[in-house]
Amino acid sequence: MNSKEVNSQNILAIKGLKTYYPISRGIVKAVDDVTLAVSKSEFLGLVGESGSGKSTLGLSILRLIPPPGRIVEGSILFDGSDIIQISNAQMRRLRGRKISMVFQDPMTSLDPLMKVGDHIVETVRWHENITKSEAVARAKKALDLVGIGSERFQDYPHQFSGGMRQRVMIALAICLNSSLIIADEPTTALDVIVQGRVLDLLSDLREKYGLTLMLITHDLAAVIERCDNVAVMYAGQLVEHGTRRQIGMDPLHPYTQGLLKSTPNIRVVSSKSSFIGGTSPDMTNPPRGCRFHPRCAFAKDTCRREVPVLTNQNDGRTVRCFLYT
Amino acid sequence: MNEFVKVVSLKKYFPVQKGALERLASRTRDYVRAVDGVTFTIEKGRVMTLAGESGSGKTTTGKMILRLVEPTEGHVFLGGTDVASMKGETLRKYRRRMQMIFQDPYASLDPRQKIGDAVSEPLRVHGISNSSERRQLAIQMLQKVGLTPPDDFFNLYPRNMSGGQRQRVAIARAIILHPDLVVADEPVSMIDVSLRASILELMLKLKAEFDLTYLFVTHDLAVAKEISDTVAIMYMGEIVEIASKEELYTKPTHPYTICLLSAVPVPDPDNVSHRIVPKGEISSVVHPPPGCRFNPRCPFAQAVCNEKHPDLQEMREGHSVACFFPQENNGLIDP
Amino acid sequence: MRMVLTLPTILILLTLVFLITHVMPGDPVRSIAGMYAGEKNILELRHALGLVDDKGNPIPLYIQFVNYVVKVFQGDLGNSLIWGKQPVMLEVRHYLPATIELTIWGFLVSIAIGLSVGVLSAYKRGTVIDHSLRIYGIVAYALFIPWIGMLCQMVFSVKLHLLPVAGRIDPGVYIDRITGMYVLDSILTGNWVGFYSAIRHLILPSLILGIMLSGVFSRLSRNSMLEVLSQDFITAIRARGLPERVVLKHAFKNAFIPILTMMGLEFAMLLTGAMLTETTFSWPGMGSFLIDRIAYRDYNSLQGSVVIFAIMISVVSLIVDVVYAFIDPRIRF
Amino acid sequence: MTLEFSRLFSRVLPKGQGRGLVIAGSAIVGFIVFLAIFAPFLTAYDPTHPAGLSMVPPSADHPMGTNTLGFDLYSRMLYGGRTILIVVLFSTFLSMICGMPLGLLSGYLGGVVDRSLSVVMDSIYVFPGLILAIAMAAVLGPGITNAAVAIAIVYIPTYFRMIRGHTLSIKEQRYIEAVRSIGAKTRTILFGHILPNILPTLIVIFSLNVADAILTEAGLSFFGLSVPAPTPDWGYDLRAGQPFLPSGSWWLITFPGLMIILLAIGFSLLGDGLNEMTSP
Repeated sequence: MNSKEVNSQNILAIKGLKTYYPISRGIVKAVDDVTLAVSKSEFLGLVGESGSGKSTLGLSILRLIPPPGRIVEGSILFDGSDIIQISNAQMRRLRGRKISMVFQDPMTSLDPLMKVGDHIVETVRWHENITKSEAVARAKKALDLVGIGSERFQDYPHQFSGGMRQRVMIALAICLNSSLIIADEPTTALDVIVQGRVLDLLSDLREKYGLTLMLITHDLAAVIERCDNVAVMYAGQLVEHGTRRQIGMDPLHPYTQGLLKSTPNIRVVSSKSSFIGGTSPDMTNPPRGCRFHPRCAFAKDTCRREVPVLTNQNDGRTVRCFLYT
Repeated sequence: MNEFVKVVSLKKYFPVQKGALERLASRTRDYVRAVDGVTFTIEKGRVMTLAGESGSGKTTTGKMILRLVEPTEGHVFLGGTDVASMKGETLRKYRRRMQMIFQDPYASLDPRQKIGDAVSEPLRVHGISNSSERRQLAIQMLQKVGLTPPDDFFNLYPRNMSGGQRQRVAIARAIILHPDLVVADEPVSMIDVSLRASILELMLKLKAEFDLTYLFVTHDLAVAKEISDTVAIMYMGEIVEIASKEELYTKPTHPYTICLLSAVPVPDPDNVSHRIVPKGEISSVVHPPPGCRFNPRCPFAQAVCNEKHPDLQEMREGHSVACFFPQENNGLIDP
Repeated sequence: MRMVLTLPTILILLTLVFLITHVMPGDPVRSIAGMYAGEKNILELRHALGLVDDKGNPIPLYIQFVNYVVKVFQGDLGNSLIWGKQPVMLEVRHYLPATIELTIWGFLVSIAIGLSVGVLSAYKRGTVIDHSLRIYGIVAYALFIPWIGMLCQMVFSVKLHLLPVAGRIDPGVYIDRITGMYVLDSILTGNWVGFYSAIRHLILPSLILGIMLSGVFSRLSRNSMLEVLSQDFITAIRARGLPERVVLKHAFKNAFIPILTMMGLEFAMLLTGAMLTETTFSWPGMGSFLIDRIAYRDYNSLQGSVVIFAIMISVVSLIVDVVYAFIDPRIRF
Repeated sequence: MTLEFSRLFSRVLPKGQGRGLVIAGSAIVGFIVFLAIFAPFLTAYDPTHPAGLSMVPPSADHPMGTNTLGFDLYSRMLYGGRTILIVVLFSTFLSMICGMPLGLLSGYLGGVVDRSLSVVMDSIYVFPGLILAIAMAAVLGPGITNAAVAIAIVYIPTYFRMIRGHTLSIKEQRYIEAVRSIGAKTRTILFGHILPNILPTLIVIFSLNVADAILTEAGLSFFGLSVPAPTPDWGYDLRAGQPFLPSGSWWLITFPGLMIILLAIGFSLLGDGLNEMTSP
């Protein structure tokens, strides 16, 4: 699959996106010039460590950046129209109906005072003009689909385990047949077996309904295992974007290489993972030039002075590094 | 066999909090069996890992060994002395021989204490040397954990440091007393992936230098693989399988271990996972199922599993499993 | 659950009241009766206070205490020491409805103003509106009721003659007593002249009491709303495209729980305020009763009214707990 | 504590949310404290002796007028500030000294001690403060010490609850467990780690509590249960002016009340501002 190609298949095309947060000490450039596309029924893994801006990117797509943070530049084409330009009311019609989001902590993402079924009914009825009983039927169907069972319609969130609550969140995301689901660390708070099952559920839903998923996570292994394409972010910028095979077998960017080597593989017992020297970037004061240069083994003078741009490679992937220009 | 650390049938039951009316209605107290009879040994200078999901009792076990949680029952022998029966001042003094590294480096350092004071505090608490010597020792220790130049770090507050640096401070603080045993509770789970190996490497370096013994507590089998000599898998307060690292990762035999290992994602696009998924969700820890605690979820369970409780039995040298139908040659891992 | 604590709370407050009046330094009897009272009067007084038995022998302190508690639970608060020596309970029945009427109206005003100010303030966090509303909250709470009450009396009653200066009802207007709460009674009896008069007398005291307490509610509800608005599920609701009024509805329901759990304390503040309001506006309620009797060193009335306040607080706490359990599905009895 | 204060000021005052509140609060409080301290230099009149005709409206000679006995109201306001500040500060210190250690121990030790102390404290806490103070002051009789004690008892539970709650939450923090794990004594944990982390909150509570205690003192004084007359006291003067309200002697009530609420607002602003600074 060709990842960078911008074509009519693309459901989402982000171009030159910049999202900044002003704080007392300056400006945090949480997302700084990201260009990325997702095509229909694709599973895109967006990988990054703390401070990489991956969550901010996800919230930017829904225009849910908490003030005073805001999108300062760029475009986000969704189904052909730029959602940065549309009105708030139009944006609300998109949220939950066309683009849905699943959050990291399932324990706090549901209103504790509302029955889980009513969460779905409320959402469905706001977006579609249907009767209460139709909405209830829809909610029950969605609960069945995610493997919770419609009989738990009347239960409150606290009666569910973390994994089950994440299923409720997924039911909420799919109940209106959203064309794009953004999942921000949906399994981080869950145990490993439950993680696998939640991801299995998302794969099933793709088989059945052609779901498109942007999976935001810090877990490179999970993304290589589950996604078609992988985008890697570092310090607010996209550094590499390619297929799972390209990223998992032969990463180009030194950061991707380092991250892959840092990710342990339990199938190879004798191997030892390594680490990238230095410390995580300080986002209020990111390094000049290439943001990765202080930790990079291949850093040259150019890297310290100039900012590399994303370039297309012959094999279809994009990389932001002077080694490949 | 060298049994430097010996834990014998350690138990921790927490009473269940109930509503007022419930308490009136029933006289009996319910207990969460957080840890229910855990036995193992660690040889001097080795790294033993307790691995399991949340609620398996792994952290409680680690804390009971350090007496940060009072055991309900059982013994912990450290170099032949029973730590579990120690009291008051004896225990407090003995604490210098066993130390802990905590999970969250953002929470485990006092926000109002300077780094240098935090590292030298254990010496002060145990009345070791005078204050200028303590400062010297602390600076040496900061150097050893890679916080250089140490004089700069000495006067910083935790809020001025990154997670990785804080965890190094926590390690320095734990090691400065030259303890015999160090319990490390998920020491890298809050650290960025690209920095994890550096912390693990540091821990191993210090182990060699100070002749330490580690009990490593984690939910992450991939991380456990990086540092352990022996790995014990816990489920609902019990150890279900214990083996050397090589054995456990290549020849897991307990169905739960197999499920757990097969669920761990592998960063290799060519890897084909045969995922074995247990049924349902974890059972109630207040009213555990009869027989084997894993039987309601086990893909290989038979009638006997619901009737009798399997004890941990040695299959071969250094590999024990608590299962009536251990699954060998399960084809999970290609040799 | 707090429910179980209602009984101990009353007991502890009884003990406190007992300690205050029996163990504090000084001889209350001497100070009540005056330096030159005859021995016979003193003995009578000691008996009335439960300090000596029928024969005049001193009763040990702990037995005094037990007698006192038993009597309170039988509904006997002793007899007043002055003016016909009526049972305190009888007097309470006369004064209590006025206090309840005032606090209910004051409470409604404070909830209406306080919650809207707090919610708006939290929703507009950091804006000029927020800052001004927060200053309102601080100032409203610091408004010393007698002062603002007197200023209002001066402006609205003395100067503008819009509202009565004080009291509960105009002279010459009678309302048949059913509950003792004039507004309710006048409606029940269809007495519209009485109703008009009662409402006019209520306006200033209840507004002033309500505004003072709205300072507390606005602060509480702002903090509580801010806390809820920062939670993930609020972002999740927005991410589902639901409009802001639905977001606010969810936020408010959740924010209301901590406000509700503190209602016992809020009620105590309300009573404190009511006490000052009553004395400022000559409102014949428990507060005025207490202050009047203190002037005459009527210890039994003092003790009795404090006990009544304690019981009121406990009853309110109990009601709050029951309501709380109904609203929050996470709470079970 | 002064160290803590100056650290707070230097760290957050240049910017941040609570800055305006703290500045406004300090200005008001500072102004009234100044008036109280330098009262003898600011007025020539004795607040407890007639200084002229009675019931004189504000004039150049008597900027706030005189009362029924011909006392100069301006001098009574200045000296009255002394009374209320002394009673309130004395009483809040007293409640802090009793409430804080109890809260610290109760929160740290837990168990039966904690449960019984909490029940007792909670019961007093939910009781209307002014009514409790009135009952006690009525039995104790008027006087600065008695008023202070009556108010102090009302606020002990405030400190107890706040400090206990804070101790509980800090006790659950990992760093306390970490300190315990290195073998530190209870004393070290309580005074070396828990107390320093409570101090900023304590300052906030103190400030807010003073604001509340001012209103309680004013209430006691209004009912004539604080210091005995003719000692100048704002609440008492306010009450004394009430009968002359219909005759239009507005100055008798305006100034005492204004002083009370100014001082209360000052401490509230200060406390709120500090609160904002310490909990970002």
